[in-house]
Amino acid sequence: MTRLQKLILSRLALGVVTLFAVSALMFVGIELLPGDLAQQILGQSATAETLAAFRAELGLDQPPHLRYLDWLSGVVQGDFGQSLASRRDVAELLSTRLANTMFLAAYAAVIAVPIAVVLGLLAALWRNTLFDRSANIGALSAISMPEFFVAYLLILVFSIKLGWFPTLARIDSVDTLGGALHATFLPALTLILVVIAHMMRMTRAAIINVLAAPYIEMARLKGVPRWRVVLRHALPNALAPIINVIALNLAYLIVGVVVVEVVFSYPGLGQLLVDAVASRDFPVVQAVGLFFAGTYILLNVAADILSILSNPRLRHGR
Amino acid sequence: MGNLLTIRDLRLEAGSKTDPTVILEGLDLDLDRGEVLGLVGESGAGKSSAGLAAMGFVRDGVRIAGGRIDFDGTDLARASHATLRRLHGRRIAYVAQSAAASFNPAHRLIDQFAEGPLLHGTADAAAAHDDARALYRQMRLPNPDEIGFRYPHEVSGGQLQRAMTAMAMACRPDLIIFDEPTTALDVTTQIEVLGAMRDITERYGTAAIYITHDLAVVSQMADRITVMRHGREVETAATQRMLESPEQDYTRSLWAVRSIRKPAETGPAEPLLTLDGVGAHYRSFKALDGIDFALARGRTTAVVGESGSGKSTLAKVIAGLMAPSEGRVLWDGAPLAGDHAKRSRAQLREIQMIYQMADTALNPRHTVRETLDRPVAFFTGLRGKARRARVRELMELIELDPDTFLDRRIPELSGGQKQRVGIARALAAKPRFIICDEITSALDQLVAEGILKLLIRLQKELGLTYMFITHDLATVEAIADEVVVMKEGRIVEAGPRGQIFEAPQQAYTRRLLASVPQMDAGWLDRARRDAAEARSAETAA
Amino acid sequence: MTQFTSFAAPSRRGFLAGSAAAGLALGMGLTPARAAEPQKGGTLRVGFTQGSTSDSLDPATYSNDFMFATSYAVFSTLVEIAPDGSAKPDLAESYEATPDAATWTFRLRDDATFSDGKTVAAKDVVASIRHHMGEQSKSGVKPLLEQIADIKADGDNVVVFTLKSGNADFPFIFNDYHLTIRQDRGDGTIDPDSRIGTGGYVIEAFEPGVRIELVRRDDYWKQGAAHFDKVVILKVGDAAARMNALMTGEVDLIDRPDLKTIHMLERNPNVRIHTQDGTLHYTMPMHVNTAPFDDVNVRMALKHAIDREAIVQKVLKGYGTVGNDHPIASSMPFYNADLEQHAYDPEKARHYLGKAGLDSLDVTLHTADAALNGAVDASVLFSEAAKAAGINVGVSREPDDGYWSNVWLQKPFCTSYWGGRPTPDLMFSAGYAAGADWNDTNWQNERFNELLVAARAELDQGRRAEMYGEMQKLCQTDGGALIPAFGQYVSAMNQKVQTPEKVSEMWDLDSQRFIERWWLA
Amino acid sequence: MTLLRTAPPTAIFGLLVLAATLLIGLFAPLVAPYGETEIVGAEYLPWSAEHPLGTDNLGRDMLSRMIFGARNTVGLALLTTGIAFSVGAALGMFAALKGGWVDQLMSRAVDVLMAVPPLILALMLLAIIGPSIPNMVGVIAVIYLAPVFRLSRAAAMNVVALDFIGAARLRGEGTVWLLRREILPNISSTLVAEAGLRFCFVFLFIAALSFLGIGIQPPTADWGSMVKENATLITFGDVTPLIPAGAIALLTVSINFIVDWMLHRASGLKS
Repeated sequence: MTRLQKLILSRLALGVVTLFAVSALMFVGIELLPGDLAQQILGQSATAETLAAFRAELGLDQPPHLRYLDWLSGVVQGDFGQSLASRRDVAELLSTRLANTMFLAAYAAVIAVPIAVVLGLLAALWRNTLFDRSANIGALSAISMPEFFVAYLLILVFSIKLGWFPTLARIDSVDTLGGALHATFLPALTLILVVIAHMMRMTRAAIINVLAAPYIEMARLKGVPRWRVVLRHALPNALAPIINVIALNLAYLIVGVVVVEVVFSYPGLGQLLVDAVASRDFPVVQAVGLFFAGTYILLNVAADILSILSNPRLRHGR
Repeated sequence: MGNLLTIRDLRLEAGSKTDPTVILEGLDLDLDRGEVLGLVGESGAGKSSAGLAAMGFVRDGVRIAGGRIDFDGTDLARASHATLRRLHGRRIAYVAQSAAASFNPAHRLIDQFAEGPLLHGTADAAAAHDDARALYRQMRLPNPDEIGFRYPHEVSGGQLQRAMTAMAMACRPDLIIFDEPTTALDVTTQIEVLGAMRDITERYGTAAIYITHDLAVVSQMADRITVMRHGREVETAATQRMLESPEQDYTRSLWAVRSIRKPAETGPAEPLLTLDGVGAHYRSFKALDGIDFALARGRTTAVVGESGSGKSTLAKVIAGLMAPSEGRVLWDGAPLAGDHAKRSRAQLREIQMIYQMADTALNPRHTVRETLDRPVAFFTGLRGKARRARVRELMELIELDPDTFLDRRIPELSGGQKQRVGIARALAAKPRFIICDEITSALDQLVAEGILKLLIRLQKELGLTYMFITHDLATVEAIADEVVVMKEGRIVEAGPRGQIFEAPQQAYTRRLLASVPQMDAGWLDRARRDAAEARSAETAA
Repeated sequence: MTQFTSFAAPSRRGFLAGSAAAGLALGMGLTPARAAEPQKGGTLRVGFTQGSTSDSLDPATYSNDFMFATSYAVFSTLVEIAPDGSAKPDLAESYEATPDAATWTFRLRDDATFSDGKTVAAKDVVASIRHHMGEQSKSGVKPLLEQIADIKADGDNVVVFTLKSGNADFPFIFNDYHLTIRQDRGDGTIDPDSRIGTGGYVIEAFEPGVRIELVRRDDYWKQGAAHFDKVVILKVGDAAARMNALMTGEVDLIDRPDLKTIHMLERNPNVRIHTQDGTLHYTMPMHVNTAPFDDVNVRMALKHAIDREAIVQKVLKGYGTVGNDHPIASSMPFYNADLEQHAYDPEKARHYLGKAGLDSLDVTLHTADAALNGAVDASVLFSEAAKAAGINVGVSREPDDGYWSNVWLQKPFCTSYWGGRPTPDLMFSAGYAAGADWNDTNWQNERFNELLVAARAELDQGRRAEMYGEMQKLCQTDGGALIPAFGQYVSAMNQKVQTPEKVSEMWDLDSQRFIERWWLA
Repeated sequence: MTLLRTAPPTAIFGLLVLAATLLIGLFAPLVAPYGETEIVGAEYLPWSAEHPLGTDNLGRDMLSRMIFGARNTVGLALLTTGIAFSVGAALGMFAALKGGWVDQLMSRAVDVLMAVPPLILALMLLAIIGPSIPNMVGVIAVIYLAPVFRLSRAAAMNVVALDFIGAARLRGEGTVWLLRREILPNISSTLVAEAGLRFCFVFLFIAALSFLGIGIQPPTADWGSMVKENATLITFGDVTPLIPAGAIALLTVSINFIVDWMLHRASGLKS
């Protein structure tokens, strides 16, 4: 297993390097953005004098590289600094949003992943049947509508017509888990509809791909029933691509949900990041950006490791 | 009328119902309990399809269009999936050509062994495991008690093939289909596997259909032989009769393959290419070690060895695809750069290579014309008419009709035609030296023979120098002037063909020679004895 | 003096009488008459368009409705603007000026207390105002306060402001949401993040850019105000989401409904649309010191080449009124109703072009929706209409971000807007006076500037009306600002939410004082 | 033609829809009853003879907008995917061919690019360079470059291992030849399949950008933005926004039918 451990370590190290690159990239990005926090907040009422004063207070008058290094030295000591705008600790600012984002992602994932995989398996099992085709078309139609539009449709049906679920996912206003699940059902459902298609298609493709292998024919010639061929002989060998696409979609559920957050005015990290970018609040942008990048990287590493574990050849390589 | 299996007038079709491609036509087979039937034929003869059909199984897109497959009272041609599932593995088992590909990489050998018995309810897990150990032992697998707990990739090809035979025996079937089970193996391993297979079928009185293109092999295994061609039966006879007095011409032509001989050129010849203490590494693993020998101008030198002997690495080094870690390669007496990128245009032109797998050696997206046109233009700089003429000339050299073939895409060619195009591509450069890397091992014998004859002719006409990389001693015997025997990256023995074949000095060489299947029924037993002795001799030496 | 104070600090009865009259006369209060007597109690849930995670309680940085409303609910100001547009003491009990209107004395109420029980003292006021003045201040109102020469506390509840020059409208300044009163830390400064205020509500929970929850103070010193027990403001950025929330009853009140679909929203029986004329107006400032805008005829040509009606209809969806190229809204004091209305008239435009010695004109209009949602559409409509007058208005779309820093005041011709100013003086001195920070037309009209100074110190209402009237004319005929339309403030609420007959029209939602002034049925 | 005869009904359907869309887009000015931005009547007119799909929020003819939308939407998507794939595939194949540190460097760079959430990346980049259409095309192309790079690199890896590449190298062929003539033809089917989906994602992405206020700017008609412009209507049960949304869905499904078929043929050729 040492080989595996080595691999994990090297991948994580690589991840850290990538993170630095990302943070630098984002910093440069924010520097390039027209206007700075002072201008954004003062808006039309800005005058040269007030701007200067504001910048001085925020330390924006320092040269960029100094600000970056300053920030970086803070981060390596685990201090993400304060929001320039609200003077709150970034860590504290993130914590609640982070929890919300994770909750919604988990909610959607727990439902979407199993459904997608099962549908994929069935589609592969009953390949080219009516079920396969309709599942495929349904999936495609689902991903071919803009997220916010799916959301509006769901709102129309479930809130306005039926009145079953709220249109504002006010997770802050509920205290029980049940309440939370109810309040955030529609955003979760939207996300589920968005991610399911991709995973399902990949699962199907991966399984069908493996079904061409000689050992599948061997299994059938041993008298193994079809469903068992798919589950026991095909699935284990198709895990790697499936795991990877799942990881990709999990990353999306955490990282890419800004639009859904806006529609349901759900206080997640996405809106925080968009706001922070709009107001040029770079410690916040950096922190959220790094978290997103980190999530993406970790999920990918995790996926690789799982795929390796799922494959005996790689698991204990010679 | 066989008392176990009777196939009558079987017809298999593929493709559209309206104009189907016929795979099998009017096939009749009979098999008694405990009898072994050999199915012989070239690729595309339909022998594999016949073997699978004997199980009532057809591959996707293929269908049984007529005839009966009567297995012990049930007509498999019309049996339901459920019925077939009950028979498969339980009473009819299958041993595939490539055990490496046919074992599920995700599960341990013994679990795959036990799957059948558990599904068919012939044994519980514990019993199945014990039985597995027993069969592994009978198949003479090394440490049979634990080998089952390994994953396929942890076991060598020869051992996997035996493990698969054991798996096929798991439910003690009445019939086993062996589909080219030893084709992928080295000759020395082949002997052991063949032996083990024969013993176990005899032991349990299991009937078998043994499918192969290798007559020598089948003559060791089968009681009767059926020769097939283009999905039809050519002739069937008891093994002895089939070997001694085949009736059909086609059968004779098959037998004849082993008869070509190029008159060996002996006597002195100045070296074209010299290897001087050449060694090569894959990371820490030493693939080549202290290789010294010279390739004589205008001669054919065969480099023989089993897989892992380093012969292909040697080819890479000479071609410049891999830089030697020590020693030098001299071309016309002048040192040759290790990396092809550092070699002169002239050197690149003069040293050409022909590859084992014609379908990966030629770009499947190109036409024959594109494939040849480029090197012609690249090396000779010819343009327009002259270039087109040269391309046609090349086609004639390799005996393919330009008008028919020039505009075909590579996938539309047969294996032999592809290999010829590969040769033409090499010739396009007007080379002096051609490396032939296992160029016939993927081809049927008749086709292979054609290629060999072609190469011999070209050598005469163009005064080429060949280096033949191969594991097939029949090929060596056919065309080599000089022979170099390799093992584990070293040269075991080198010399003129005559000397190596008539008076081999080294024990390994002897064993190698002894392993080449012969067409007399007693060969296998002899070979196994000799091999045993030879191995002990090697260990002694 | 008496006459003056009666204007500056009218008695309560006077104010009520006046407002009723105004209500009838001006025919405002488009909303049907409602239960006169406010009721206490209930929770008001509001969905707001604006509000950002970068919001903070520091009064110097308030930049969106979310914080304006919060500020007025949690803190209070010396002066508030009454629904009729006049200034009315709030934390101040009364104020009076010396005849030259250059020295102002504010007397604080003695019953006003902070939410921690302390009474409001003069030093608190001084510290609070100072927070927005001086070198290191980053406050948006800083320019407004530059007229102040000195502030000092006279005893515990008197504050005296000495101005650089007389200003009759000085009290109006203190309505500004920035200028809320905080506690003096003891060192003459305030703690900008402190939640202790003098308003009717205290903060229960505040998550910037998400929500704020306010509960009523039982010990609120002001009578007949702050009726809701609890107020929750949610930031709901997406228009559709806001309207859905209102229809499903998840909120009681939303601002800025989507004008595209408001007609459908209106069909919903338990939804009421509330509109109020405002002081908010689109402007297209031209730099009068840059060619070709340095020629007054070119300016007049452009002023006649724009189809104001079309903009009101298509961009404001009818929720607005045409502008007349001066910034004074009809709801503001001293509005000049006699001015002849500029209208779309290609012929006239050509005529002016001719006077400028041109037969065609090419100008570029820099715009972005940052300058007010719909500015781009307005610009497109403008350039369509102008073609008929042989004027080619090229529309150049600028990035929203940094628009105010990179385009406004920089480009010679762009789109902009002005939010409410309570008095002509504040409006003019902010954007039209020579040397004003935000004189976005670089307009320097001597007569105008004389009048501005004179009118500021003039105490006779009649004379002021004439002066401001003339100034509006000067703006219209000579000024550099093309002002096509005034926007209405539109909000939507369910039937429970009750509004007074007349609301203050300077900003949206009763000038963002709705939390204190509105109630639930 | 023989191709078409072998095509399954789904693929034929897909091809028909795609062809129709392309034609309509191509000849939009001829087909459309009114101009793209022309205001022809009151807002939200119901479906009628002269306005088959009614009018939109500014009183523009819905049908005409749809037709011009086809042109802009498909045009943009084509352009964007075109750039992303030509550049991404070239780089990917190059990395696979060169291997070693070149490959490492490029792959890591792509990792960084992919680690930043696409929408955020787009928001920032567009805020920096301004939300004009060319800029948007560029930005989305850059964002899609990363996955295309990965895909083509992976695919090319398998090809590079094959002997005919070795043969071409031994011949001393230059990089460009190896990429264009030897590798590209062998991974094209994989790329096409990916392109199918990406192509559709482009206008979804644009729609998302419009939603956040930085997509295609009015009055240009494009399906994604049209969904956005009229999206609020759906909450009142008005089907107007379903028209562009439906168009997108139809096109996506069609294109994927074609892609699936192509993949099937490609895999068929291999076996």
